[in-house]
Amino acid sequence: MKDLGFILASWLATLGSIGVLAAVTIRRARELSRHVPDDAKPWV
Amino acid sequence: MHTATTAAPGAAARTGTRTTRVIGVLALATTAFVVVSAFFLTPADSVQGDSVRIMYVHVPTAWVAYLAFITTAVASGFSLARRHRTLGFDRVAGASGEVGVLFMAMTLLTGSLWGRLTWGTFWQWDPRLTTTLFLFVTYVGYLAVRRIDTDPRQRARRSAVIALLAVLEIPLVHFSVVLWRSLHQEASVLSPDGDVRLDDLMLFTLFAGVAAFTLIFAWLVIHRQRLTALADIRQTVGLDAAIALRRSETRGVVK
Amino acid sequence: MNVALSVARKDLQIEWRTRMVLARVVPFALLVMVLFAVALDSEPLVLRAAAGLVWLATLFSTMLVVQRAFDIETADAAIDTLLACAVHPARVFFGKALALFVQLFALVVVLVTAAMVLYGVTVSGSRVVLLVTVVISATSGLALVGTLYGAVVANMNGRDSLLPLLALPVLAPLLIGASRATEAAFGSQTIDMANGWAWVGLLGVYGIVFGAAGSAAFSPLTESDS
Amino acid sequence: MTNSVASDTTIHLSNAVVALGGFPALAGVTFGVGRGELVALRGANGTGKSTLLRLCAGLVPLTRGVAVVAGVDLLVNRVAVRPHVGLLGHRNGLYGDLTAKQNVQFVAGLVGATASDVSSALERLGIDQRVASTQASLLSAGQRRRTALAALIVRRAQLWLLDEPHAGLDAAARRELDVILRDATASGATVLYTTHEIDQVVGTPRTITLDGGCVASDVAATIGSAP
Repeated sequence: MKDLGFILASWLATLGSIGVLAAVTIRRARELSRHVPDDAKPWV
Repeated sequence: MHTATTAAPGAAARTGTRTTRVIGVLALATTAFVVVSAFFLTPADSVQGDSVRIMYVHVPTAWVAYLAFITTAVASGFSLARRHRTLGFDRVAGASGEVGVLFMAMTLLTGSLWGRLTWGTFWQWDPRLTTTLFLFVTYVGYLAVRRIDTDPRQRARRSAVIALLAVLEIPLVHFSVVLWRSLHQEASVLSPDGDVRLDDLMLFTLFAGVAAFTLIFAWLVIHRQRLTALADIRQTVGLDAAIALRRSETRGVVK
Repeated sequence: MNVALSVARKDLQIEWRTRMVLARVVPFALLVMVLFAVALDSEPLVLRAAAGLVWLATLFSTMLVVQRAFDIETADAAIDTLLACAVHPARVFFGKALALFVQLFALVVVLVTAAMVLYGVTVSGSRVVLLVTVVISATSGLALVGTLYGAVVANMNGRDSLLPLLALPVLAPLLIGASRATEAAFGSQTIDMANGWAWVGLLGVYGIVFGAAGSAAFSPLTESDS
Repeated sequence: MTNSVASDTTIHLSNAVVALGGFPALAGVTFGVGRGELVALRGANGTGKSTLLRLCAGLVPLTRGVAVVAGVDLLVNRVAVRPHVGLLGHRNGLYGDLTAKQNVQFVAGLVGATASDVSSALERLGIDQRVASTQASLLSAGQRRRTALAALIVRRAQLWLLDEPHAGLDAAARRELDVILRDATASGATVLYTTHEIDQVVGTPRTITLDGGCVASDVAATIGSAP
């Protein structure tokens, strides 16, 4: 495949950064949830 | 870990719910299909060649980025207008702004990689690109403003104003860049967009990409909006304890 | 409107007593223009870029003047009294913008003169009318947007870096418009007078939009919570 | 606006909580002040005196509870209270680059007071020609305080909130301040000021003591004299 480097870079950067943001979000949620009782969470 | 919690035992619920899990699974499945289709199933374009495979990621990110900023603007408007639901709308606006900035960065990156392959240059001062760049910088500033205020209400008010000002700014930027470029005599690079002939599978992959990234956007915004809610609630939960502490510590000290 | 005039007069009194713009910002802007000429190192190039350089130097200077304009308000919490006395915060906004306009207008006059002396720019005949109109409309826009975003970052930590980040993207259309129109007034070959006037139209719309936005947004922005 | 609060009540607080960055500076304060009252606010450092004044001036948001000042519900619109209130905080709110007189003149211009109001206010606080024409940043702490008080007089607010107004003033100025505050209440204004006990305005009829962000005592008598 021609220009594979550019194509792969586009995909990896995009999916990778989304993955990182998702992972950070989950980690943060795990940490913050410890300090908040379940009945204070409107979505539970 | 155990000491810091005022939570009921088994406070295991985090920011996920059944809905977000469904969205997440759908997003993963759709994304998997798009990746496979983009790399292996779809053919190279007759004009663009293999670089069209960047389009399957570039177009959806751009779509989501603009969707995110529209969401931020609308939520900010509601946040200012609805006094009772200010914070709820503000959290959505903020989460959407964060996700939007990430997707816009990816739009700019994938776009410039694609441009290098197609136009032979990473950057073109064309109105759409320039406007996108300014939109990006503006929302980076928006996120910086969100980080400043510790009081949620002040944060909501100030950042909503910034978001609405951005809505005024972007058309002016776009219009002025259009006017600016139209006055220049230099030959502009012919945009090959119109020449692309997409067959059915290519078109379907593109739409699947938009769907996949919209699902990802929804998942991220819901979770991140709940993160902010958790942080705000934690402040309130802490406040009860802090009030009790402040009252009890000094009781009887006054003569 | 009395409140707006009082506020503007007060800001100009302070400038008159301290001469901060005169003694520091004007020399800074002139220095920027000299450095541009040195960096470009080519007389035809400098002449072509003259209009853009004038407005770029003005833009950077605006950041300094705006910060100063709000530092005097927050240094001793005077803005609390000011907002308490003013029933309509929009009038405070226009007052501060007016004072900023006067200071920036003086600065731009100096810089255009400097462009004539340093860069060899000439303005003649009907071009003078265009130039004056551009300077007035662009400076109004600068003053309005500067005041608006100055209020956003007033009393914040790290405001010196936040102000340019927020305000410069918003000021981009103004920079483009003012530079093109001034280029026309400077007699550039790449842009004619009619196009110059078209840009003045954009500057006018810009000023009206942000004037209205500023008067509406100034009140929620200045409610401090700490 | 609440209808339950009588119209001659200038300040009505009920279990008012003010959290500053998560810290409850006021942890549930309840009291009322009627029109024309002169009230002293006592308490050690950090008990919430200044926050209470800033709450009444509409400068900090009410986190919980009820606060109605000059007929304005602070939970609904705390900005609307500002025109009715004159606040003299820890900081004087002066422009250091202007002269004392220019500062007072500026405030006068905002509220539509006349030139004679300005000169009589300056005169009352013993600010002579030389001091009046001196740049505020070059004045002594006491002179700056007097200038700020002159500006406060010119404002003719309905509710005066003063944070340690006696601090930095000499004996003569303190006596004059006492007269000024009593005159203000006599003409219908309400005055709430914070103080350490030695600074008590002579003849203050009511003293509220704060501790731990709450009201510890509320006595209708001058501390140090017979009730």
